Amino acid sequence: MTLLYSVLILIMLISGIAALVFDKLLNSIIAAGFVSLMASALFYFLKAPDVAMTEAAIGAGLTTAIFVITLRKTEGSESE
Amino acid sequence: MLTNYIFIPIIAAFFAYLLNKKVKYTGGIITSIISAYLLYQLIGLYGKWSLIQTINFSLMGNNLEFILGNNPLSWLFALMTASAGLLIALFSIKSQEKYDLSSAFNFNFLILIGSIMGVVLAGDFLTLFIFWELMTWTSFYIISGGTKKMAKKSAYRYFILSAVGAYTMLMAIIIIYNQTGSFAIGEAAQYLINLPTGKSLLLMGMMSLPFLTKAGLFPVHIWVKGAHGNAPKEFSPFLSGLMLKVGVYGLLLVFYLLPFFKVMENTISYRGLPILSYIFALFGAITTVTGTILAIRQEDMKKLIAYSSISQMGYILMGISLATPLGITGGLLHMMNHLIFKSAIFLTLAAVIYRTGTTKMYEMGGLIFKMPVTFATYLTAIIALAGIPPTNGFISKWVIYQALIEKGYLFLALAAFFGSIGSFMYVFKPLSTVFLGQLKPQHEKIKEVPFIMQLPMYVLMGLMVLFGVLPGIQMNIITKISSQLGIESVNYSLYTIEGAFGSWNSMIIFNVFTAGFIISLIIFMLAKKSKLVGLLDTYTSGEYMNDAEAYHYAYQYYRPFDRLFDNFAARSLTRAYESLANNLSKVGNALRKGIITGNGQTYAYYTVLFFVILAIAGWII
Amino acid sequence: MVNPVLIIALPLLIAFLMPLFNYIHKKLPAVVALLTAAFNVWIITVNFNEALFNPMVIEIGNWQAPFAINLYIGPLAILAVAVINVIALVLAIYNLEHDYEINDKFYSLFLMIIAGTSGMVMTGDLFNLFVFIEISSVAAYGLTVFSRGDSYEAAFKYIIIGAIGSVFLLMAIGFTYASVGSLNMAQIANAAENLNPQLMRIITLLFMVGIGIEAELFPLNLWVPDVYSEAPTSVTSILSGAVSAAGIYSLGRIFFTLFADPALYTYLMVIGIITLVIGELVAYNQENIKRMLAYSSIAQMGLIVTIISINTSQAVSAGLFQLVNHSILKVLLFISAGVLVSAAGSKKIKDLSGLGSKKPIASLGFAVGAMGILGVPFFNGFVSKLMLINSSLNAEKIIITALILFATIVEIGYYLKVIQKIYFEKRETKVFKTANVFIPVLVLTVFVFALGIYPELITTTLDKAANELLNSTEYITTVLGGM
Amino acid sequence: MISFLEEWSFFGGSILLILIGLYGVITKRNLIKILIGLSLMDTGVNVLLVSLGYVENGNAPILTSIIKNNSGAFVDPIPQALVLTAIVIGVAILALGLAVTIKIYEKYGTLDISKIRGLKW
Amino acid sequence: MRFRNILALVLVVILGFFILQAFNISPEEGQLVIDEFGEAEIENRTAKLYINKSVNSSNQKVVYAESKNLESGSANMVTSVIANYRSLDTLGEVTVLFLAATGLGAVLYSNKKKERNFIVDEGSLILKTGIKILFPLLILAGAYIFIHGHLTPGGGFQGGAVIATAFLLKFLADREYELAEHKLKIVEVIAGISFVGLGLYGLYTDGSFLSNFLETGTIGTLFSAGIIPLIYVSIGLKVGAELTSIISNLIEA
Repeated sequence: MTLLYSVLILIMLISGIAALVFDKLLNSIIAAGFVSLMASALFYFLKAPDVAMTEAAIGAGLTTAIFVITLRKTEGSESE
Repeated sequence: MLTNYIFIPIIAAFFAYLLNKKVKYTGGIITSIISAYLLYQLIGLYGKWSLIQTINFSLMGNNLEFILGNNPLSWLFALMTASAGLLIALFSIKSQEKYDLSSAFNFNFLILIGSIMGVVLAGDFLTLFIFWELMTWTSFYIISGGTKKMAKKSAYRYFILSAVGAYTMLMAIIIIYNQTGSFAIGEAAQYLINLPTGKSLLLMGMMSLPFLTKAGLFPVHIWVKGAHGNAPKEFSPFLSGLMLKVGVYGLLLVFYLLPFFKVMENTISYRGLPILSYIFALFGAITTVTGTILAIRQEDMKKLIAYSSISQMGYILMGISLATPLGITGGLLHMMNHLIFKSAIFLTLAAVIYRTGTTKMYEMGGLIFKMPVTFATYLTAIIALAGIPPTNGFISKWVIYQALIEKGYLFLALAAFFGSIGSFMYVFKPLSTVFLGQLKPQHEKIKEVPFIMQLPMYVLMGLMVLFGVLPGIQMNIITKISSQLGIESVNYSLYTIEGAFGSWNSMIIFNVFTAGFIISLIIFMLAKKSKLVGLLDTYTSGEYMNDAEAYHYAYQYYRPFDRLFDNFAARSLTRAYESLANNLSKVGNALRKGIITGNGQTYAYYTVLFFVILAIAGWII
Repeated sequence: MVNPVLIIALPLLIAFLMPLFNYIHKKLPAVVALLTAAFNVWIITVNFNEALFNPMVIEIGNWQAPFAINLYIGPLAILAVAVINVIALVLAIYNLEHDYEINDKFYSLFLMIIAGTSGMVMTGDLFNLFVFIEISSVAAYGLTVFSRGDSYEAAFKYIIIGAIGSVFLLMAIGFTYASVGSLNMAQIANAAENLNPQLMRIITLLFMVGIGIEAELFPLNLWVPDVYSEAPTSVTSILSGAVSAAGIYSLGRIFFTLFADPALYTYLMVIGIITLVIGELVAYNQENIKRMLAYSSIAQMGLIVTIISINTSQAVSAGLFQLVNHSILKVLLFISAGVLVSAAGSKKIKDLSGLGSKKPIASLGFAVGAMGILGVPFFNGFVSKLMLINSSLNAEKIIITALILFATIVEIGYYLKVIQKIYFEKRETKVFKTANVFIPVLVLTVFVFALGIYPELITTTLDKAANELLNSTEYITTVLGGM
Repeated sequence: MISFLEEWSFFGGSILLILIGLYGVITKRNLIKILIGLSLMDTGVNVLLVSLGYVENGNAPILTSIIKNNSGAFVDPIPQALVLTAIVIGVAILALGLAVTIKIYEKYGTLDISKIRGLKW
Repeated sequence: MRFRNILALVLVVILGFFILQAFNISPEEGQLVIDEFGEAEIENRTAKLYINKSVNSSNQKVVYAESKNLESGSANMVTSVIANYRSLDTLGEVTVLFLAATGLGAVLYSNKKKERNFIVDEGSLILKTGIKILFPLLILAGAYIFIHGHLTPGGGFQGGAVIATAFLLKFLADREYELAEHKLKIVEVIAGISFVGLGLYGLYTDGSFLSNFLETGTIGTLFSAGIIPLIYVSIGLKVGAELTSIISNLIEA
C-alpha cells in the first residue's frame, strides 16, 4: 500500500517536472492535468472522496480545458 | 485676549481672499485695516507685562496647555510685525494691481502676520512650533508666487532648509517634553539648567538651528539671496526687514530665556566670554564679511540688498552673542533700525521695479528726476545703512563697536568695520547706477509712484531721522527687554547713550549736521554756475556720438575689487547643499532602476528571496 | 442593535443582484452601491459604542463561539471597518459621476472589495480571514483592468504575486491547524505559547509573506505602483485607503494577538524601515504622479509597520492614527490627482502645470492632502506625526525618530514640486473636461481638519484599539468565555 | 500516525510539488507556463493540507450504511473542507489569470514576460 | 539568465528546507510528526466536535438512519462542515468564483463585436450525436451529485463542475454554439440570492446569519439536514453557472 502511495507521488512529481520541462505548451498543460489526476487519486487514498471528486472534475477537467482554450487563443506565441 | 492677535488675521485672511477674487484692491485694504487694528491694540498692550492666557487641551494621553504671554521682548516683535505689515499692505494695495496672484498673496500674508504673532507671543514650545511651521508654509507660498523664473526654486530651497531646522527643533522639544511632561518654556529652562552641560548644550543647539536658518546666518544663509531676490517685490521688504528678525527673536529666546549662556559658562572661556558664544560672535563676523563681499559683486539690485541684509544680520548676531549690556543694546537697536532702513530700501526698489519692470541695475539710470521721493528715501536709507549720522544706523553700529572694543575683540571689530566700509561701496552702486547717470531712452516717460505707495516711504524716512536723533525712544523698551533677559541695561537719556568709552549725544551731532547742511545749501544756491548740458552735445573730435549709454558706467561697477575675491566667491556653500540633494536623487534612481525592473517575474522572485532571507536571519539569530 | 454581519452579507446580496439592477437602468447600480455603503456606515454608527466598550462576538450559523466561524468586533475592528466603509461611501459618491461601460460588473466587484476588507477586519477565524483576503484581492484583480491600456500587465503582476501569497497563506493555515487543532483565532492565541518556536517561526514567516502582500511590505509590494498608476481612480483609492489598511490590520491581528513573539518585532521593524526608506527615495524622482503617490503610500505603510512594531501602547495608537490619516489623505490625494491627470490628459507631473486656477477644487484637494501627509499644523497629519515622534522617542528609538523626520523632508521634497507645478506656473496647453468631485473632496477635507484641530474625536478609540492589540488575553477571554 | 515512508512521501512530496511549481513560476518566461506553475503549487498545497488531516486507518468522513455510527476513527473532515474551498479559489484565480493572458497577447503579441514591461520604475 | 535559474533553484531548495523545518523527526523510530501543543490528535481538534455533531448539543453517538434532530443532520461530514459549520467560508468561496467570472467578463469585454476565431474545428457527426445524448445525462448527473451532497461524496462544487463540463462538451461539439447570456445571468442571480437569502432568513429567525432554521430530520435520509440540501442546490447552480460563463467567455473571447 505504502509503495503504491509513493509510486503515485513519484509519478505526480515527475509529471510536474515534465509540465515545466516540455517545450510545447500543450504537452505541459496535459502533464499538469495529469498531476491533478494523480493528486485526486491520492486524495481518494487519503480517505477524502469529496476532494478527490472535486480535484478530478475541476482540477483535472476544467482547468485543463481553460488552459487549452487559452492556448488556442494565443496561438503562434510558440512560433516566435 | 492675546488670541485675537493671532486669530483675527487668520480668520480675516479667508475674507480677504474671497473678496479680492470679486473686487480689486479689497485684499490689500483689508490687510492694511487688520494690521492697523493690531498695531492699535498692541500700543494699548504696552506695560501689561504680566498678561498670560492659556488654553487647555489633551494630547498624547496627558493634558497640556497652549500658553500665550506678553512680555517686552514679545511686545517689541509683535509691534514690529504689525507696523511692517501695515506699511507693506499699504504699499501693496496699488502695486499689485497687475499681479494675478494678489488674492493668494493677501491670504497668505494675513496668515503669516497671525502666525508670526503666534510665534512671538508663544509661551510654550508647541505653540511656537505650530505657528513657526505655519509661518514657513505661508512665506513659502508667497515666495513661490514671485514673478521671476527662479522664484520657485529658491522658495523650495528656503522651505527645505527651514524644514530641516524646524524638525531638529521639534526633536529637541519632544525630548524635553518626554522628561518634563510639559512644553512650557519656563519648565524647559528649569530642566535644561540641571542637565549635564554637553547634553543641554546639544539640545539647545538643536533648538537654535531653525532660528539661525531663519535669521540667514553663516552656515545656513544660502537661501537668503534667492528668496529675497525672487520674492514678489512687495514681500522682499517684509522678508528681509522682519522675518530675519523672527530668527533673532528665537536666538534671544534660546540664548537668554533658555539658559544657553548660563550653561556655557561651565565651558572653557576666552577673554571672559565662553568660547561657544565667542564662536557665535565669530559666525556673526563671518556672516558680515561674506555678505558684504557677495553684495558688492551683485548686478541684481534686490539680490545685492539681500546680501546686505545677511551682513547686517551678522552685526546683530555679534551684538546679541556678546551677552554684555552694550552688546544686547546694540543688537536690539540695530535690529529695529535694520527693519526700518532695509524695508525702506526694498520699498524704493519695489517702486522702481513697479515703474521700470526690471531689477538689473545696468538697465536703468538717471531716475533721480523722474522719481524724486523714491530717490530721497533711498538716499536716507543708504545713509542709515552705511551708518552715517544723523541717521539711526549710525547709533546702533556705534554701540556695537563700543561693545566689541570694550571686550577687546579686535578681529571682530575689524570685521565690523570692513562691513560698514563695504556697505558704503555696495549701497552706492544702486544709487549711482539706478538714480544717477543717464536716463535710458525707454524710461523717458515714467512718473513717480502713486501717493499710496509713497506714504510708507515718507513714514520710514521720518522714522530714520527721528530715531537717529532721539534713540531714547527705542532705549525705553530695550532696557525693559534687557532686564527681562537678565542683563543690566546701559544708562541713557532721550538723546544720549553711555558707551564704554564716553557717551554719544545725538542732539549735538544733529545740530552740527543741520548747520553744515544749511551752510552748504546756501553756498550751493549762491554759487550755482553749472547748467544742464545734453550728454550727446559734446565735442568728440568729429565723431558723432549717439549712444548715451556709453557714458553711463553701470555694469561690473567694482570689477577690480571683485577680482580680489573671485575664487572666494567661487566655492560657495550652495553647491555643497545642491550636491547633497543630487546624490540623494541619484540613490533613488539607482534603487528604481536596480530593483524595480518592471518584470513581474522578478517581483515573484523577490517573494521567495524575502522568505529565504528572513528564514536564514531567524535561523542565525 | 443591528447585527454587524450585515456589513458583509448585504453587499454580497446586492452584488449578486447587480445584473438585475443594471438590466432595469444603466445608472441604477451606482445608486444602489451608494445606498449599500451608506447602510453599512449606518450599521457601524449604531454599533460603534457597543463594540468600543464591550466587544461583541457574532456567531455565524448559530454555532457556539470558539468552535465554528465567529466575528469579533472590538475597538480595533470597529475603527478599521469604520474607516473602510466611510471611504467606500465617499468613493461611491465619487463614482456617481462616472460611467464604467459595464456598470454591473464594476459595482459587484466594488461592493465585494468593501465586503472583503470588512470581513478581513471583523472575522475571528483564520481560514475565514484567508477567504476574505482572496475575495478582496480577486475583486481587486478584476477592478484593475477597468481602465484598459496597460492595466492588464499590472493586473497580471498583481495576480502572480497574489497567488503565490495565497499559497503561502494556505500553508501557514494548514500548519497552524495541524499543530493547534483549531482555526479559531482565540484558541490559537491561547495555544500559541506552547508551540515549539521553530514551527512558530516558519508559520509566522509564511504569514508574513501572505499578509505582507496586502500590507505592502517591501519586496512584496512592487505590484503596487503598477496597479495604482493603471487602475481607475476609485479603485486605486480604495486599494490604498481600505485594502492596505485591512492588510495592516490583519498583520497586527496575526503578529500581536495570535503569535506575539518579540523576535518578530525586530523583523517587522527592519522590514518597515527598509520599506519606508526605499519608498521615499524612489518616490522622490518619479515623473508619473500616480506612481509617485503609490510609492508615497508604500513609504507610509512602512512607517506604520515600523512604529507599530515598537510595541508600546503609545506607539501602536500613534501608528493606528497614522493609518487612519493615511487612508483619508491618500484617498483625497488620489481623487484629486485623478481629476488633474484627466484634465491634463497625461500622468506626467510636468504636464500638470498651472491647473490650480483651471481646476480649483481638485488642486485644493491635492494641496490639502499633501499638506496633511507632510504634517502641517491644523491638519490631521500633524497630530499623528507628533504622536509618532513622541512615542518613538519615548521608547528611546531615536533612530526611528530621525528616520521619520528624514522621510518627512524627502516627502516635502517631492510633494512641494507638484504643488508649485500646479499653482505657480502658467498653463499653455489645453485643459480637458473632467467630472465634478466637489462633494468627496469636501467630505474628506472636513475629516482632515476635524481630526487635525480636534483629535480627541478619535484618541480614546485609538487607545482602546492599541490596548486590544497589545494584550491578547482580553481577546481570548472574550471569545472563549469562561473556558 | 502513518509510517515513516508515507509521512515523507506525503508531506515531502506535496512540498516538493509546491517547490516545483514555485520554481516554474519564478523561472519560466512564458505566461502560460507561469500559470501552470501556479496550478501545480495549488495542487501541492491541497495535497499537503489533506495529508495533514489524515488519521491512520481512519474512515472517510461519511456515515453510510456500512459505517453506521461515528464511534470509529475518521479522518479529519475540516482540512478536506478547506481544500475544497482552496481548489475552487485556485481555479478562479487561474481563470482570471488566463483571461488577462489572452488580453496581454492581443496587446503585446508575445507571451514572454520579460518582454512585457510597459510599466517600469 | 542561467545564473538566475540556478540561483532560483538554490533559493527554492532552501525554501523547501525551511518549510520542512515545520516538521521534525520525533525520537521514536524516526517518525515525522507535526508537533502539537498538548495532543492535537484528532481527539482534541475541533473536528471531533463536528464528527460527533456536538458543538451546541452534547451527543456523542450518531447512528446512520436512526439518530434524529441532530444539530447538523448530514451523513457526509465534509458536507456538514462546508454547508453548515463553516458555511460562511463557502459563501465566500462562491463569491470568489462569482468575482472571478465577473472580473473575467470585465477583462475580456470589448464593446466592438469582433469575429470569433474558432478554437475547434467542426465536430464530426458521431461526436455531435454522442454529445446530444450525453448532455442531458451529464446535467442529470450533476443535479444528482449536488442534491445528494449531504449523503454521498460530492456536492455543490462537484455537481456544478459536471454541469459546466456538459456545456463545455456542447461547445466542443458545435463551434457555432452560443450560450443564452441572460438565461445564465438569471440562474446566477437566483442561485446567489437564494444562498444569501437563506442566510438572512436564518438571521431573521434565529438571530444568527446562516443558521440552520429547518428541522434536521433523520440522518441519512434524503429529506434531512435542514438547509444543507438547499444551500448545496444553490451552490451547485451558482458554481455551474459561473464555470459555464467562464468557459463561454473564454471561448467567445
